[in-house]
Amino acid sequence: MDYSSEVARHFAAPRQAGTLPPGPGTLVRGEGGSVEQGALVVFQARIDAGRVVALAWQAYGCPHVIAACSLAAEKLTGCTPAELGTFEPLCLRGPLEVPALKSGRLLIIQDALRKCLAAWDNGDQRSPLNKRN
Amino acid sequence: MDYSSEVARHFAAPRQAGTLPPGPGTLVRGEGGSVEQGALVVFQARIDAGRVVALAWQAYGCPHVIAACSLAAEKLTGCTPAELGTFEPLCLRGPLEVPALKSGRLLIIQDALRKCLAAWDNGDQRSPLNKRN
Amino acid sequence: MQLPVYFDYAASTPVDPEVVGLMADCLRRPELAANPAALGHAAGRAAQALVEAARAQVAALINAQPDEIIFTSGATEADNLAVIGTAWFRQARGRHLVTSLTEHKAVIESCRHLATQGWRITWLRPDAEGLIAPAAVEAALEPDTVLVSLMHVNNETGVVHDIAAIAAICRRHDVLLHVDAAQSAGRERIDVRAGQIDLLSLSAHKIYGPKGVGALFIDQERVRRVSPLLFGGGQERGLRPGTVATHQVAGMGEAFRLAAQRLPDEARHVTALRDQLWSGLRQLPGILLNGHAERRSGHILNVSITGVEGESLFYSLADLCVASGSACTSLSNEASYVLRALGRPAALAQSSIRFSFGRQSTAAEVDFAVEYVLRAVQHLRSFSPIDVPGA
Amino acid sequence: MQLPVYFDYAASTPVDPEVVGLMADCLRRPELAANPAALGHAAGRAAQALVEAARAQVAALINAQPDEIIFTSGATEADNLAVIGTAWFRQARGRHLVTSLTEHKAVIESCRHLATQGWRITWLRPDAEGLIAPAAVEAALEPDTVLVSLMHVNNETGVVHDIAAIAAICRRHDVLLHVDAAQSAGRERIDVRAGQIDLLSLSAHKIYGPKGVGALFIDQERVRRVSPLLFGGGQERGLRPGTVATHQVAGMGEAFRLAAQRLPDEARHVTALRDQLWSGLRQLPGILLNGHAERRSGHILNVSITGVEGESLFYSLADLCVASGSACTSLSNEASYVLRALGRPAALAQSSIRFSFGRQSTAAEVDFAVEYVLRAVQHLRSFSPIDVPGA
Ligand SMILES: Cc1ncc(COP(=O)(O)O)c(C=O)c1O
Ligand SMILES: Cc1ncc(COP(=O)(O)O)c(C=O)c1O
Repeated sequence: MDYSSEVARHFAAPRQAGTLPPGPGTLVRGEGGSVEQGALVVFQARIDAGRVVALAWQAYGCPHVIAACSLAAEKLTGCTPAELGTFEPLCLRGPLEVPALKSGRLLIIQDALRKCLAAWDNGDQRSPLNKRN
Repeated sequence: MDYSSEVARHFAAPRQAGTLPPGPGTLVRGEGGSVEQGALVVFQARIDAGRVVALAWQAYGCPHVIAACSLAAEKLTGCTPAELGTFEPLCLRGPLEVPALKSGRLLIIQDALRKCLAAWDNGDQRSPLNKRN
Repeated sequence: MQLPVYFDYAASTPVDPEVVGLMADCLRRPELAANPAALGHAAGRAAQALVEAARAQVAALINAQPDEIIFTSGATEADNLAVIGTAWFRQARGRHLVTSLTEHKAVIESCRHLATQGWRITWLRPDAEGLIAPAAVEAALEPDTVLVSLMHVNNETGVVHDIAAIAAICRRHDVLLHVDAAQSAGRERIDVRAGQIDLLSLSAHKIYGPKGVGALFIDQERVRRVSPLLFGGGQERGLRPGTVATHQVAGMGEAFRLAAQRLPDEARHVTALRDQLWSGLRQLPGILLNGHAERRSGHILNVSITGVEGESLFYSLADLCVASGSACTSLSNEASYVLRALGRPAALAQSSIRFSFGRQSTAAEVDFAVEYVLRAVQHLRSFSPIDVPGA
Repeated sequence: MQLPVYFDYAASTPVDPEVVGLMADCLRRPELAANPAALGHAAGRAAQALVEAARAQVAALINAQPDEIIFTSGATEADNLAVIGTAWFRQARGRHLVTSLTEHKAVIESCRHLATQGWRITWLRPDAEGLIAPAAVEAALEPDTVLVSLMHVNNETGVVHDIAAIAAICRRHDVLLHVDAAQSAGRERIDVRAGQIDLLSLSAHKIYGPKGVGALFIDQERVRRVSPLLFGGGQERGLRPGTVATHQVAGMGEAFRLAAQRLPDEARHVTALRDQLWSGLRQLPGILLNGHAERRSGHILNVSITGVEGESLFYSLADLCVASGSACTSLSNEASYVLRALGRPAALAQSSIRFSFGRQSTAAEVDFAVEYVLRAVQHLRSFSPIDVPGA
């Protein structure tokens, strides 16, 4: 498997990885995929004054998935909550040079982001920060 | 195929090979085998005063056959005509180190010698010296 | 230390310098260039003599007779010839074979091919530590079983099967036993006579010989013949046609000669390195040893690491030449079927690393590997959503 | 002059020094020691890159695409894969094959094996000069013919078959054509595209490469797949499992690269020597040329000598490494079946000598051979009972 230098960069120093500390605004959470499927991603978003003021992610997955989380988090910070739902992760294929065979994996990022939006829409403010087993 | 040094010696310098010139006594001839069988030998014997005074042979055959003709001719020169018929060519196996698989070929020498004796017994004195096609 | 560090001796070994020297000599000398089947002339016989000397060397390592050794293009072909060749030759006696789920693909795919041709295959499943119980072999035998094919040392986990006990059962039931010894020859002692083995596959490149040459031992008394899979000029007693590659078999012979000499030292060397590696890596929370803890050959250590994904794990280990259970790094597209057969879930099978050691491996390399793996796993876990107790 | 003189280049050639250099380098460099299927690490990828470069070089010699080349253990295996693999893969389409009585044993025995499995084989007989008429191929085609397998240059007589005409017929009838080019690759120009060849067998050791490696060209459009004969780890697109021997295929690639460069000069060189030999030998009464006088490749001269027995003839030629039609000098136990198929009686087939020439052959060697053969025949005829007109 070959990885682009952009993937390599994100993998070595992922941006906004981890969890968000407690703070002002609303913290929502969404996940996509599963260990059994080979990739599991969790996004957290802090929404304040109609903006996603902070975004963090955790991922179990291949380098493409990890780089995609890193790049998506970077791109989406500052967006509106609605944009979490309309974000098209396939747009990351180009910058990251994700091979066609793997592009399906990016869709789990969409799932996680949409679940963040749904949580926001539901007024769900309990953010389960604890990791899963 | 390995050949003993005795075979090599006879092959390089066969003894009594060729045909006998006209001369005193009775000239008889006998052949054994055929080209199709892979070996053809012709023996000529000059018999004078109850003795084989000269013996010559020609052979188309493998080195073992050629060496066996050479050795048989040498051994039998001076024998009685009857001994041409009783000669046991398998006795050449030892001195020439003929492998078991090939020992059957020596029997065509017996055939040729017995035909010489038969020709003598028949009083056949025409010796067809000309080669075959 | 040269990077990347080579820890993939179970996949292939560098050719021993003495073997290279002999092979280069053999390739260079025009008087050895002839076809070893050209017995009619001196040059052919000189090549043939080299081939026969090599056959004796290969036979010696396993206590066989030289004429029981058939040279092949590798252990894959030897496995095929043993399994398919025996099945065809003995089909009148029966069409049932016993093998295991953790054999090399060469045996597994040969059996699967036979299954498409009407043979019945019993696939034994190892226990969680990778071992096949001899009693399970006995239970699998049927009246029309013609062959049991089980490997000596597993190429992924390094576990050593109890071939002696299995062989005794096969003899008792008059069933032939084929053993794939590609990983064990030259590393574990093998005696086909004492061990009652009927067919045994060998590879040169696993033990510092050249790639592309192997051999099948065929017990002359018990087996005598198998059906050839390839047809041609009658070489190798009609069982394996094609011009015998003089330099290749000569290289294999020399490698096997050296292996016989060096076996005890080498086994000690790799076992020490493996133990050093394991005692370093086992500090890592959530690391699991794959395969039995004691019944294992010294040159392989296989671990799974929980909570990190296989492909990323493997990608993080770019400075190590190791084998992984991760699908995308091998020709096949599945997670290690061997670890799956041991009951590991797909994710753990994928997050496995096989380290394998050899003559050139050093303690410094192992120290480096320990630190390097710990660091990589720490990085991956730093953004993993999966909680590993103790991490 | 070094005795014995080597005139057996059609059986095997010495490995070119440049090829030996490359192979030795490949064997010696630890960073190329990895298994080329270990794509997960840098060492494996380095080995793989060598393999792919070699694949491109082999493809280039015959104007194929690299991915149409499957590496095998030699032309014998390539022939088996082409004939048996095609037959099995296309058995639903039909179970009839066309081949000739003068093919290499690898094709003949593959067809005989298929015959035992229910296939029908049409065995074309060549004319007295060893040629198969394209019209005879056409006449042999049946509605269920799936493959025609005919060689390019015959290994015993050197005659060159009219593959272009035969290929045109096969295309017209939509039947696949396999060509055994073991003797012609690197000696005659081959273009599988222009020549409309569907499968083509190659061997390295016939053209200054190593023994034990060959290749099968499989046209991607027309053939796509054949059934594999060996089963295992999925190497070579699943058609030929087993660890690819990096040094061997690299050696083959280099040998083919050199062959492409040197072909015209080399053809001139061997043709001149062959003509020199024949003009010297034809003085001998009762000598017969085997095979067509013009449609022949430059590197082989095959003659029969009447009135002398084959084994003794051959024994007299101990200072020449030549091939003979005599049974006892080869692995098979029959007089040359190729010459028999041309209508030569057994005795003449046995009293045949095949001289074959190569890069290192010289005019002085040929002069020596002429005198040496004349002397040997004279000696044998001095005590032969068979009259040869003129002798
Ligand atoms: C256990 C086992 N059997 C068979 C093989 C196949 O060996 P080869 O590469 O010589 O075909 C291997 C290695 O790939 C192996 O580890
Ligand atoms: C025409 C022909 N086909 C096939 C072969 C077999 O080649 P290999 O020795 O590579 O198996 C040979 C040589 O023996 C040959 O001359």
